[in-house]
Amino acid sequence: MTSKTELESVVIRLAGDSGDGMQLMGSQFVATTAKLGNDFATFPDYPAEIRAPVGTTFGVSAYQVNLGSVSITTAGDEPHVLVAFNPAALKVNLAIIAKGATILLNSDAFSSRNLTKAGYTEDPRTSGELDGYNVVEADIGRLTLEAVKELGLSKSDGGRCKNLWALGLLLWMFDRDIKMVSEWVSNKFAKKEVIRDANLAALQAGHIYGEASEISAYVTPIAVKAATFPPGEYRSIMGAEALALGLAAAAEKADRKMMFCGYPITPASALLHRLSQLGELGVGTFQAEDEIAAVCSAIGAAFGGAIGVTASSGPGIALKAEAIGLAVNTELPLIIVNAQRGGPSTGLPTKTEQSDLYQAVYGRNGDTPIPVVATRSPGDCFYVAIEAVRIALRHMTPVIILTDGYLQNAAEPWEIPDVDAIEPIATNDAPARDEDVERQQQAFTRNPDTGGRPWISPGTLDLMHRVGGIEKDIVTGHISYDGENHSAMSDLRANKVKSVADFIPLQELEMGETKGRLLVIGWGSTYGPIYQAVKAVRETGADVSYVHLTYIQPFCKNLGDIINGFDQVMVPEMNMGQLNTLLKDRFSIDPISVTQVTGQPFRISNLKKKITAALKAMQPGEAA
Amino acid sequence: MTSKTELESVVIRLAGDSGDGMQLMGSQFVATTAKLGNDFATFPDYPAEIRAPVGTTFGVSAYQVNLGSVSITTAGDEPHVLVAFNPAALKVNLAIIAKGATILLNSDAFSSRNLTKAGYTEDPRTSGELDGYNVVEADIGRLTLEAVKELGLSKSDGGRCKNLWALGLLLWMFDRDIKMVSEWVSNKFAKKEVIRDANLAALQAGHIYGEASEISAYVTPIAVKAATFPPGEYRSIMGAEALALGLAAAAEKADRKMMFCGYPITPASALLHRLSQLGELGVGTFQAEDEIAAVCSAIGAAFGGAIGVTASSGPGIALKAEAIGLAVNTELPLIIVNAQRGGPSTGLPTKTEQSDLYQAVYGRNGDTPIPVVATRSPGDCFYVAIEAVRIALRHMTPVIILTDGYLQNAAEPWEIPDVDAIEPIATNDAPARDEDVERQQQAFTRNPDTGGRPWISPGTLDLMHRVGGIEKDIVTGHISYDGENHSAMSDLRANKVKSVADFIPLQELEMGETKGRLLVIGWGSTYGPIYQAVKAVRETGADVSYVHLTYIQPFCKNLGDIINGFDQVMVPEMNMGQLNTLLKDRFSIDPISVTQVTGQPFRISNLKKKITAALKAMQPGEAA
Amino acid sequence: MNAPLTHKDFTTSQEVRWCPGCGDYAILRVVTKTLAEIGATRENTAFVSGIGCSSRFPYYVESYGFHTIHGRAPAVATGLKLTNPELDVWVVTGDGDGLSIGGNHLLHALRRNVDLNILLFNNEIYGLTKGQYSPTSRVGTRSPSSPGGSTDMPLVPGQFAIGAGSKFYARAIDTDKVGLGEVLKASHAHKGASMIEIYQNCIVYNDNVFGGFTDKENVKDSQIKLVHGEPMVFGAEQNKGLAFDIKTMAITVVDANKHADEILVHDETNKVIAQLLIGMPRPQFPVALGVIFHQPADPFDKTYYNNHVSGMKRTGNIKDVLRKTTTWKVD
Amino acid sequence: MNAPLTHKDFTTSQEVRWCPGCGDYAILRVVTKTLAEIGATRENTAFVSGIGCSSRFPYYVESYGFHTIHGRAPAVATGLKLTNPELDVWVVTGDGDGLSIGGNHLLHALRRNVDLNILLFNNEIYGLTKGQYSPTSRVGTRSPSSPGGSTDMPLVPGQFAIGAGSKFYARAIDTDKVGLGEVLKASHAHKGASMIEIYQNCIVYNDNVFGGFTDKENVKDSQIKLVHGEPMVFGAEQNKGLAFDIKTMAITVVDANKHADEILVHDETNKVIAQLLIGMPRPQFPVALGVIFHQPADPFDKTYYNNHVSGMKRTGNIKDVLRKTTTWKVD
Ligand SMILES: Cc1ncc(C[n+]2csc(CCOP(=O)(O)OP(=O)(O)O)c2C)c(N)n1
Ligand SMILES: Cc1ncc(C[n+]2csc(CCOP(=O)(O)OP(=O)(O)O)c2C)c(N)n1
Ligand code: SF4
Ligand code: SF4
Ligand SMILES: [Mg+2]
Ligand SMILES: [Mg+2]
Repeated sequence: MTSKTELESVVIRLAGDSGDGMQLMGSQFVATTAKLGNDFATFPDYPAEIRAPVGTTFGVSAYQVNLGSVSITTAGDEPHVLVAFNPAALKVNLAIIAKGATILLNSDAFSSRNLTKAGYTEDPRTSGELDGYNVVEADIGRLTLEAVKELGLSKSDGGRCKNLWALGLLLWMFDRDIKMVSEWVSNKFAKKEVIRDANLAALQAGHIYGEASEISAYVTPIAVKAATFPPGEYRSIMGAEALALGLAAAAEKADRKMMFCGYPITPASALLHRLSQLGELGVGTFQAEDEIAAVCSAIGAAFGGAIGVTASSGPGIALKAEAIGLAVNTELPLIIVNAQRGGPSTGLPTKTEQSDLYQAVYGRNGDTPIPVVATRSPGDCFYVAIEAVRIALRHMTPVIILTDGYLQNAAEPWEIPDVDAIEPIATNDAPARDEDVERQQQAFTRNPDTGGRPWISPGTLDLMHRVGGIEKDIVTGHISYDGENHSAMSDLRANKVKSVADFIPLQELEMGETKGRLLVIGWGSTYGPIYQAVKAVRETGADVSYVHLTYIQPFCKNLGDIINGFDQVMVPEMNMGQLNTLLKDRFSIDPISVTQVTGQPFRISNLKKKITAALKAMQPGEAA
Repeated sequence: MTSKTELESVVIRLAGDSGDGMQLMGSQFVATTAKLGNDFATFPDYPAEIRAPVGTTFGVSAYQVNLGSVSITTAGDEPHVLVAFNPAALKVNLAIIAKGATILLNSDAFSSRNLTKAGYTEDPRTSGELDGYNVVEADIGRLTLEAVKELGLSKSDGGRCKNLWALGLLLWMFDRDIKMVSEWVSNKFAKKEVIRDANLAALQAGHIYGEASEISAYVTPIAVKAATFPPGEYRSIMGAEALALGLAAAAEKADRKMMFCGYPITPASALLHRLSQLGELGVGTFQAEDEIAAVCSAIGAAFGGAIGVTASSGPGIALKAEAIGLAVNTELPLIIVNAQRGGPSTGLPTKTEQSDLYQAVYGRNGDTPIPVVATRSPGDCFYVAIEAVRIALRHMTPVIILTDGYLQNAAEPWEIPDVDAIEPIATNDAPARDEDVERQQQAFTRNPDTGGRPWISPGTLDLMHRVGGIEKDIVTGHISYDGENHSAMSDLRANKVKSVADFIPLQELEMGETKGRLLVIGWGSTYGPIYQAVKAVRETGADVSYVHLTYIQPFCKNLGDIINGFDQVMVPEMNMGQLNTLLKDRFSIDPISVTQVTGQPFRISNLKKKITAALKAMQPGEAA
Repeated sequence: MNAPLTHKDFTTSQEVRWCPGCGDYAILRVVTKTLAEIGATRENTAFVSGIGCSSRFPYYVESYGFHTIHGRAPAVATGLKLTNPELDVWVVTGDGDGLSIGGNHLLHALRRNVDLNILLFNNEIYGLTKGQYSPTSRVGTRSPSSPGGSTDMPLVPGQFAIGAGSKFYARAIDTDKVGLGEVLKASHAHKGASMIEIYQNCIVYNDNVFGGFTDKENVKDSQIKLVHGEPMVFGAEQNKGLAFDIKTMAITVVDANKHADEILVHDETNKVIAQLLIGMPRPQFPVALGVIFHQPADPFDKTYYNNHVSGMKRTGNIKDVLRKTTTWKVD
Repeated sequence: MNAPLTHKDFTTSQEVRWCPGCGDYAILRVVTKTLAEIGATRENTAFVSGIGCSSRFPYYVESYGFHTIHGRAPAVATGLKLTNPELDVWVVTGDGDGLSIGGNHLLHALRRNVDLNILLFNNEIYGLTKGQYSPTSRVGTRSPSSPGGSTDMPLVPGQFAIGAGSKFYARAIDTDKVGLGEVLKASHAHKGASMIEIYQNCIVYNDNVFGGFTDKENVKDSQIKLVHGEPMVFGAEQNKGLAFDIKTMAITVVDANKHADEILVHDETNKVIAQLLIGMPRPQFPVALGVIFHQPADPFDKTYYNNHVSGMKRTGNIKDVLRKTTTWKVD
């Protein structure tokens, strides 16, 4: 055994062509990591849309993982280890890795043709631009072919095992054995023996290479100890999967069928894919002809007594806006998931952003308020999904869940919840027929606390009624064009959404005191970097607290009180300042808006700077 | 000649079945009124959607006009004269007319069947509920048939002349002759002689009836003198027509074709109808298969070098949201007209509301800012249309025009503008080919002051390029997935909209001083009632000023300064407080939000109360 | 409540709000009557409509009803039917609602063969928005949006339906109680998407546009009522028949007495003839009424359930599913 | 610049971003070549597309181009063509883009007969979003959104087009340069909406789905290339032919030598046969390629201009129009 360096946390980035299998390599590395008890967070960074020609910079696919023996909440600012499968991968990633990082290069891909394709006029390995990095080269392609040559594969099939070879080496570098991955390979290719054996051979060869070759002269294996997790049963989870499972759990807790109606779009499709595997949980999925049909069929399903769910990203959500208004007017429960991506228009479909908050809160005709909740981490998606269904069923209203491209694909270790401990979801069941009241009116006799009306579905004996998008009489539920009634119904709709605040928990502080100088307010997937940044600044003794919002419309009842306890509020978000607008409106405050729209998560270091600067700029006399 | 009462202004309301021709009767009355030099404002109040069965309350159609020798800006709070063609019309309108008003009843419609249909259990003429009103009855139906009997019409054809008979009487009541209406009838039915003669006979009979019958014992003709208008050439104009003409004028001023692509929807359809009669002005109209196709074909037209225009109401605008984002990203000029109506969803399609402001400003995915302008009065629509086109062409951006159901149909006297005095609209014409720059880049080389790019259309030699909804490189105009570039482009889009403020006029005060206690800020069709209310309160010596916004995004540069000069701001609007949100966001203020969502315009008296109460509630010590 | 229901049981308390004389009234009467006749129950019947005069329909039928938004009824109905496959779901739509803004949803409901009974009220005009021309309006239609006459080629609903893959297409006239009742029953019996085009007179904005074959004096010579297995004869004296001319591959009108052997026998499963019947130009040919095309096939809701792992039942539980992956314990 | 343009002149500087081996490359090559051959100019040519792999197309053609949003290309193209009727407007769309989300716009562009050349890249899958099944995917297609196999009946693009009233429908295969080139030219020559369905292989998500008739060994027996006025024969030895069986009203395969007189001669104006050719089931029948249906008719853009009071020219002025009503003077 060679000597080891022990680190608290380390950020690794794998980069190569879309066809090089980076995502698979990354996720398998993480599976081992998880099992060993590290905390981690991942960030798959796909190329834009189409599989690009081999070797081009725009075709580079990357997978970043941050693993640690300490608590990890982001995929890390600056990778300490970069694996670059070709010159393009090096070119694209060099700017973002840490100075002094270890770079593992697949040297046989550094042909002059590939260098040109990547836009290099000189070979970076000799041009001096890698000075200061710990560069390690290996002929991964050739070595892989050698490892599998006895199995009689074609050159191209053999070449496809490159990522397993590299994974073997990576596992060695991090002082892990290849057992888990071997098992996975054996399972996955159980029916394709040659492929299985080739992958196993490559994996082993890569691992052995670390031990045997002179590489150990340059690289010392890095050990990252297990993190301390609270006791429990754990698994790794991605955001999209957690959302799917959370929705299915909610259906179980409400004892209703769930009907998911969607239309594929990046990065929301993952939800459709995952839910279409959950049939045994009474979940149906329907791929509609477009987003409008998707939301409308989900509304039809809700009318039919199932929890209707639809999902899309910004452009698709835009198409659903009219129908969402219909769900509001008909007072039907509907979950709308928005997996946000870079806008406007088609924008940056594979990049992450939080720029659909305005759309969620305000993006409809008329005064059409809807509860909006947001997810902060992969595992959190599970709980937010349940909460959204709970709200929808309690108040009989559509609910929007905001998540984003980053969360959809990111993974983290996650304690499997005790499902029995989750409170059942109450539904506004059909009442008994009351002969003194018109049937139509029975369907619109609302719970005064929640505004929720009974959920009466076709098939229910003797409670037939009609719903629609035209304004209804507040008492009878029949069409009404009366002005005062419309006014009363507008209030009812507003109050229904406001009443959500009576049922959700109070806003908690993530960190810090309830009064002080600076309060940072975040929402959504920026949780990880903001958490780390605030923590770091607090460790310098600074007076900064942190609140992260799950409930965006309505806000938790005490949010205003919390805000009032601080001299200044800072709102970091991956858009041009949308939550900021909301806070100004609701609380008449003037926060510092910190925005970033680069399609990438915040860097902890940048946020730290912003917070520190804000604290500095505040007049000392201004203390609370 | 009988004796006359002279009044400064009077509000008349005509009400009957949808089939009774109230709108025609009203508009012809107004035509005469206009010609005589009265100022006026009208408010057609259609029944909801479908022609309802005769005699029902929900089938009542009304037309209200306020005419005066003084300046008129609203259709009036409480009618002084009501013409009720049947019991339902009486029933629906009694609550809103002034105490002591004159009510002209078509008595032969007061059959017990019709009374029942209207929901009367007792005849209101005898039940006492009309006590205190000046009730005048006439057997309009029978008298009309008598007047036309020599012409040999069928009973039903003859009966259709009822409205002309009543119009004759009304003209007598207001001391007007029947000349103008006679001419109009003669023209309109030039080819249908019998119909023409019958209508003329009815008109005359009604007029003579006033003079001859004992009616003059109860009613004294009312004279309303001509108002003092600035010298000029005048016509009567409705909002929809003014908008259509303004758009056509803008096309002429820009020397471009205009292509209007729409899909029918109440109350936006009027624009499609009017524009489809303006072919001689180089205006094309295209009725698309839906709103999405409408906006997309307008975008296609804009790409083709015509001014692309589309229009709808809230639900249809919702459907256009995705494509509007495309117009933003491709930087094409596009005008989107929203004739707002009561929401949410199908809501109250024939009632007016201002509740699509959020949608206009925020209703898209991504950070997708767009200039938004609003119209305040029928005639103002003409100028706002020109201004919107000017902005769209200068900055190469879509522009949203907010108007509403009330304005679409309301009419007022209007000075015909001196078209020559309107500044030509500059376009960003195609540049000459520069061989040193890529063609694509030439198409995206923007004017640094306006952000506008050249408007190069297919057919232009040697400047071929590609546009699309994916993010573009800020310099070359080619697709770019680069994060920093996206950030720069996001700024560019935001700055483009901000830069509009550099070119529009400064915000003017409608009334009052630039500093003081209370500033009322209005927008859109509430201009009339707010104006009158502020005026009335000011006449009591109160310190209140008034600003009415045409430019909503961006606001005029000096609006913040104006606001800062006041202790308090009040924002009356026909929604749940949408402009209020915007003002809070942009100026960190906390205005008094005055909202009304009854589908009806504000009443001057209500606003007066609100303003007075606000002034009272303000601490005296708070003076500026 | 055990007495058989009558059409009155299917009538709501709501005042009907169509123009006096509108064809919609007649259709409403036949529909409620048919519901009673086929033994439908009110709780297991749902009417879903879009927006338009015709789409007001659900308010007047005492069953479950959903007046959705413009053009989207087939999508809402699909979601409802998938959730609740035992329901009888009727879709009511207009030529604007179903073929203009809603064309895509109608297309896909027909293609997928969702078991919906789709009633297309074709009045060749936008009634509710006051008379603009629609996708079925004939070339030259003058309307507020086409003051000089429309130039768009109209869509032929039957051709559209068959192009979409519909397995059932029938035609009827608003005021023809018997004919309409029959196709309603046939549509109800058909499992899968059935499309019924109803010629409906809009007395206000497009009065008498179907007069060529609905005016009393024309009826016999200008209508042909198709009955599966019966020869295609028509005319006041039943003296005309339809035949197929192989040379021109077209349908011709022949003398029913002289050429009785050439006369086509209606086979509702024959798509070729169905398409020709649909396309017959007027006034040279009579308008074909009744069930024009009908080919049984498994409906989508059935194949969907067959293919669903558990037939939409909850057979597993979330606890287990959460653990269907690598898990580890921390103590 | 007077030398005739070559396909290179129609090629942009942009790196082509499709998967290696994608059928889109072959189509791109034939299109740019055809543009040169038909003497198109770059400034008067516009490519309009939606979203999908195929919809990247405009970036690679040196002409005016518009990569719009998902499904909306026909609508954008209609606005462009109406504004600028002298342009050659090409629409590029996929089976998802054109037939799923964009079905309504395609329907109405075809119905109206707007003079657009519409290229439908049918790979029976959603390529760009990573392989979900599409409206043309066959029943049983396993995909990320249909792990148990899809159950939706597929749409037949040709049937859809003719149901929409299309006057031109042709078919080609991505890699068949000659066949594709010919239908592109015919489509360009046709004034009105022409729909070309191109079988395009998605090597990543639906590889070889058309192998039944594109694999070299199958070509002769599984494809029939239609030529107007020529008999419909095919097979390795040209020994098979298509005939029409009046009894079943269906197309049959006959021995071309024995039954030469029965063999159909392709008449592209015959809609009945066109529909039968489109619907021929595989593998019992060959796939029909070439111009299957073509009936000249006035395009929408033409009738629109003819019907426009001034042919979209400004002949009046706003000053006068403002006064076309009662006016009065105040002094
Ligand atoms: C999104 C949207 N667009 C437009 C409208 C306006 N609109 C309501 S009904 C209708 C067309 C009605 O025509 P049709 O479907 O033929 O029904 P009919 O009234 O003739 O029965 C239109 C355009 C609307 N309500 N919603
Ligand atoms: C409004 C909207 N919905 C969904 C998407 C996602 N999307 C992009 S392309 C596509 C389908 C592509 O399939 P197809 O048209 O067949 O093209 P291909 O990639 O197969 O060439 C989808 C669903 C989108 N971009 N916009
Ligand atoms: S407008 Fe036409 S379709 Fe609508 S209710 Fe009246 S008559 Fe019937
Ligand atoms: S995913 Fe398929 S269609 Fe798309 S570029 Fe790749 S091979 Fe072509
Ligand atoms: Mg209609
Ligand atoms: Mg495809």
